[in-house]
Amino acid sequence: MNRRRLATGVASAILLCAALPLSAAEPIKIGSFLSVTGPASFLGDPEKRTLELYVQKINAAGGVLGRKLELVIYDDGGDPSAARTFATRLVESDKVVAVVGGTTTATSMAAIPVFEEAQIPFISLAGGIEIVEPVKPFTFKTPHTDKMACEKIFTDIKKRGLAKVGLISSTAGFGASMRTQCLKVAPAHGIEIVADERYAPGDTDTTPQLNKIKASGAQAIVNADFGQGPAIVTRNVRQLGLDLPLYQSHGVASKSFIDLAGPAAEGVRLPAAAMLVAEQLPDHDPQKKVVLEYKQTYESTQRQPVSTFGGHAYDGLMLLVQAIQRAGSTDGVKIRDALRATKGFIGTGGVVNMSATDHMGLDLSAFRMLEIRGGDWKLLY
Amino acid sequence: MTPATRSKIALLGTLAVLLLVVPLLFPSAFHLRVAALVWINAIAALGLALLMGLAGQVSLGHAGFLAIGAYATALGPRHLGLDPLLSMLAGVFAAGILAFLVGRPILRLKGHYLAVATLGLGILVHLVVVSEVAITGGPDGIQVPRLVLFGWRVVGPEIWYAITGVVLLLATWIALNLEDSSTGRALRALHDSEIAAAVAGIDVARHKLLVFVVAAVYAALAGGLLALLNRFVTPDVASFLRSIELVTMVVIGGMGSIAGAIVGAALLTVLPQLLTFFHDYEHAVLGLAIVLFMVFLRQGIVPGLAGLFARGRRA
Amino acid sequence: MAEFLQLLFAGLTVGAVYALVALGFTLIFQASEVVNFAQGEFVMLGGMVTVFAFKAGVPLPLAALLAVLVAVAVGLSLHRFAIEPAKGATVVTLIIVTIGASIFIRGIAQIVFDKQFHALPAFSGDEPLRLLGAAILPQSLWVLGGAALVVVGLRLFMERTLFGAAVRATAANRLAAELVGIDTRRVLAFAFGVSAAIGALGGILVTPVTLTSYAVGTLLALKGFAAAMLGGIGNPVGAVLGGVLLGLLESFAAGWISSTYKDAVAFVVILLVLFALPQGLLGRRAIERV
Amino acid sequence: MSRLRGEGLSIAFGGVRALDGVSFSANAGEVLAIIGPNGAGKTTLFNIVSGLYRAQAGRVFLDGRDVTGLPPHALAALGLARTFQNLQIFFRMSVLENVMVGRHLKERRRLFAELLGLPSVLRENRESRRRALALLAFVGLADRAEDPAQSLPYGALKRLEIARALASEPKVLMLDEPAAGCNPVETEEIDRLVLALARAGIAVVLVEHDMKLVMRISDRVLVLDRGRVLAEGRPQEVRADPRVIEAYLGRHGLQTAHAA
Repeated sequence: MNRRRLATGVASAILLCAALPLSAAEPIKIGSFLSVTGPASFLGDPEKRTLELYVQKINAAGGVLGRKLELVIYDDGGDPSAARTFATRLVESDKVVAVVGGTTTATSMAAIPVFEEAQIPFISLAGGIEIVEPVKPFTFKTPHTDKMACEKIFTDIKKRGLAKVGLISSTAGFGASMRTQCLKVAPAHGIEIVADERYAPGDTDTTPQLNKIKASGAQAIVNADFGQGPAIVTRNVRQLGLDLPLYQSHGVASKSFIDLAGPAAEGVRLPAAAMLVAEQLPDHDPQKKVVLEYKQTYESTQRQPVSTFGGHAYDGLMLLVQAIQRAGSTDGVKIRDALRATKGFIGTGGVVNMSATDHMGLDLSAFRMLEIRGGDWKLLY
Repeated sequence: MTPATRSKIALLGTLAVLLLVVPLLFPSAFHLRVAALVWINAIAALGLALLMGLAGQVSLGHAGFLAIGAYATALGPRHLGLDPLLSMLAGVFAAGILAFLVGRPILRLKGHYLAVATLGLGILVHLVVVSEVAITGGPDGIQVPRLVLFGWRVVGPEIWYAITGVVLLLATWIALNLEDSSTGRALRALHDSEIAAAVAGIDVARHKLLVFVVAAVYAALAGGLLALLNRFVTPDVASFLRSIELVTMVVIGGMGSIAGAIVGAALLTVLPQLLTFFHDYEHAVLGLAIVLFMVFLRQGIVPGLAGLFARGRRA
Repeated sequence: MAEFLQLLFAGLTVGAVYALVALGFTLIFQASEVVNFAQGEFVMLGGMVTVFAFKAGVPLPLAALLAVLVAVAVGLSLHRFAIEPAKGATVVTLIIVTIGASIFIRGIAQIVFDKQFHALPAFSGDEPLRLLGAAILPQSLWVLGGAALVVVGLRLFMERTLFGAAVRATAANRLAAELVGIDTRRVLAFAFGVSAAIGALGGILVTPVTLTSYAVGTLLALKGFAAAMLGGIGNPVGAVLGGVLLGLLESFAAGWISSTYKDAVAFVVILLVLFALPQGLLGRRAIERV
Repeated sequence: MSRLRGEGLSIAFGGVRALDGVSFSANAGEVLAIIGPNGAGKTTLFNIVSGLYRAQAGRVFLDGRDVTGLPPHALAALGLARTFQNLQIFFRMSVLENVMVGRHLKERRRLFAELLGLPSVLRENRESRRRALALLAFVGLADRAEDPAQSLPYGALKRLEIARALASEPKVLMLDEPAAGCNPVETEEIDRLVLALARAGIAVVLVEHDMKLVMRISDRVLVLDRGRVLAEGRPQEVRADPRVIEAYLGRHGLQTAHAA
């Protein structure tokens, strides 16, 4: 009895996930795989909320090409192998026309071959430069790269007349990848990395590492990480009374960082997308309208502070929708061609100008330099 | 024919039929990929089942060996210009050597102490692949070149389904042979009483080491296949959670049961795909399912169901 | 000197949390031989419930009390609905049960709460105390003091109360305890309840320093388990010693050897200790009788 | 000739001298019984001789060769086999497999052949089965061969251990309380087994509390008391030794023993 119930349960569940035949005049299926749980859930969660929110809004406004959008989201838990399985499932079982997703560089890289082979446009939401360099025919990305963040920070440090930098990064994906990029571009900016300290994700105390940075004669500290790490590093820096300029990365992309770090966050600088300072943008700034709208929509419906991660998903979805409209088709190659022809798209991350050789389309101007003052972001330039 | 031989033929036969039938029932590339992942996980779980189920030695760091196989397959071509297949075999060999070297001191420990020592071993491997970015690519992972055999590009889900299926069949056959041999009996004996086994002339330390090496080799083989299938490796293969997942496969399927390891691997690989239906509740349901399975079939699925079946027949 | 003190305090603070988790492991292990991998989830619940109650306007002490009660309720349910029904299963099976339970608790927590990180205000301000050039957070002292109180209180309870004696008797010999009329089921339920409370308390104390989220439990369970084994499982003093040592090892390894490989240093030391003392630092040496 | 010999064996546990300069020897084809009150050190002596404990002083010789400190499996390879007071059965295995484990040393083990299930391994398995079945028949358990070992009653498990010990074709067999917990019929069965083994040229050393059994089957008796040898000799001599009776039964039992 028990056994039979188990068997029928499993069988029906398998049937559920098996592909159902598609009939004509169906909604346009857009796929996504995100790290909604696991170590990168901090990123994946707002991405998922954003996609669901805006697909709903687009459908309420009549859909795309007169058809509704249907969103299929899978949670890869941050595991690249799972990401690849879900990518296969999106292509083979769900028959999606395009994919917006891939929270981390690792999950994106694992999934890319599947989409390339199936000729399905894929807009990644991860930072790693290797996603679009070298350019792959069907792969795009919306976030700024780590390399850009390093360059922006180093430029600012140089401007202050400093040169010796203590680097402290997480060993997890985001931090490790940014560390590599920073080490690579430092010499070109006349920056000397005098300390290169690391900590593991989940570490709750970084004073030993910061002590070493203190002893190294660094003139500024750069921290590459997202989530809880930057808040802890920021608090520890103040705790140790280290009176050095502290730079965070664009991984610190939400107001919650200021809440977590508390008063210690005063004076911290970071490169970030315009969204964090939506209200402070000058009225003539082309991004102002877009970011304000997104911010208000997100915060009023989700009851949590907006983050640039959700913004990446917004940009990805909008880029795709506009491309489908321009292409007037759901054919993979046509959408790809339309995506590639994107010019002057205004997103939360910046103004996007794609080309056959640039599948990200952002430049350094997309990053703003912010400083935390009085418990809020202050736009420097 | 002895009972052991009979059950050996029954299991291998069932597995062979399954290998042939699955592609007919589920021909999509997605289903074949999931099936290939089941076969790969089953290979790793089989090795662990020999270590845990047969010999009663726990390993909470088995993903470390999985990672050695996977990374060897990626690193050989990248840094040494080796053929991926050759690199994979080298990785399997390296995992065996590592197991041999660290096995002797570690396996002197018993029970939970053995668990924490193997846990440490797994974490060390994970740390190395995460930290040595210049060699391993770090957390963002590393690409694995496509396998080319005699000028034939090994590509496509059907092909990988077949390859992994055949390797699993061989791995199962070997595991069954080991179980029903002098060495296998010695392992089962030391599981129950190390003292009685030693007094019966069994070199306990040597046999533990041997099965540890075999389990490491199985895991590394599975890791290599995973790398070739995904054509991409990240440190997640070495993570603590992956080790726990492997142990759960063995226990949920039924410790000491070769068939159980395969069933457990199938369950834990397919379940997450089925649970996407529950959206946000996926993890809660997965956790609940594990608890319920263990509470109601505490010996594991295969021995548990066999017991229910036998009782039903007697009644 | 300043650097040494800094590393020492960093290690002690982290170590105190490991010690509390290890203590939770030990209590349950003593009563049942179960290694409860859901132990880290109690720490998570302690932090998260306090944060959410506090944000909802509940005063901090009340929020903390609520968190402890929630964790205890979860601990007792874990015993009642997962451990008790699986009674008689092998040790490994029970471990898998607790792992399943921890996935379940985490799965529920991510729905009930959220996936963001959260902080609590420090109990006595954020201004560090200066001691011979080292900067020490007042909250670290709370953590250390709280942990010490828990350890001492537990010890007194075990030695001075009848129920404590019953727990010790069950730990020493379950069968004999049952024969003299001790309800070992209640002892085990009690062990789960107290472990949950200790874990939750740790979570509350440490959240102002380390922040918390629905996912912090896994890593703590892993470190706490390692600490308990380093000290010698089944020995409360060993658990505390193991926890503090692990924290110090990580801190000094990060400060003096390599921050990249600090966890590796910690585990290599644990391996070496176990090779020399296969029962951990203070574990009982078992003589097998035949 | 002496098969097994102990010289001045001593061991202490936490300050308590469990054995203090114990010497003994057992000859081929002979049954040596070791008796003594509880805590006399009988099982400790067994554990030292079979390599489970390491003596702090003294030497053990097997066939004249010094084997002191060798691990149990090495001693087994030299022809030593034993059973246990607290049963050490492989409960996860069948009755037959338990005995097959005893054949371990006699099996040619080549790992690769085993992994590939080569015909030579299958032959080896068949041979082990055949021999194990014969031994089960010898101890009267042939009809339970395929049953799980845990399904056997206590007395049968005792005989199963003997069968397993015999499977290694030992020169010296040490039995730790073979008749404990057995009913009279089972005891008689053990009686028959031990004598048959001694007749086959095996040196049998046994620890036993059942005095009737000891008197019936042993050629010589060694009496231990509080870790020392109290007396040694033929059963009749030892039985008449007042020191033994006193140690064994207390002053009180003196008359009872004489009456018997």
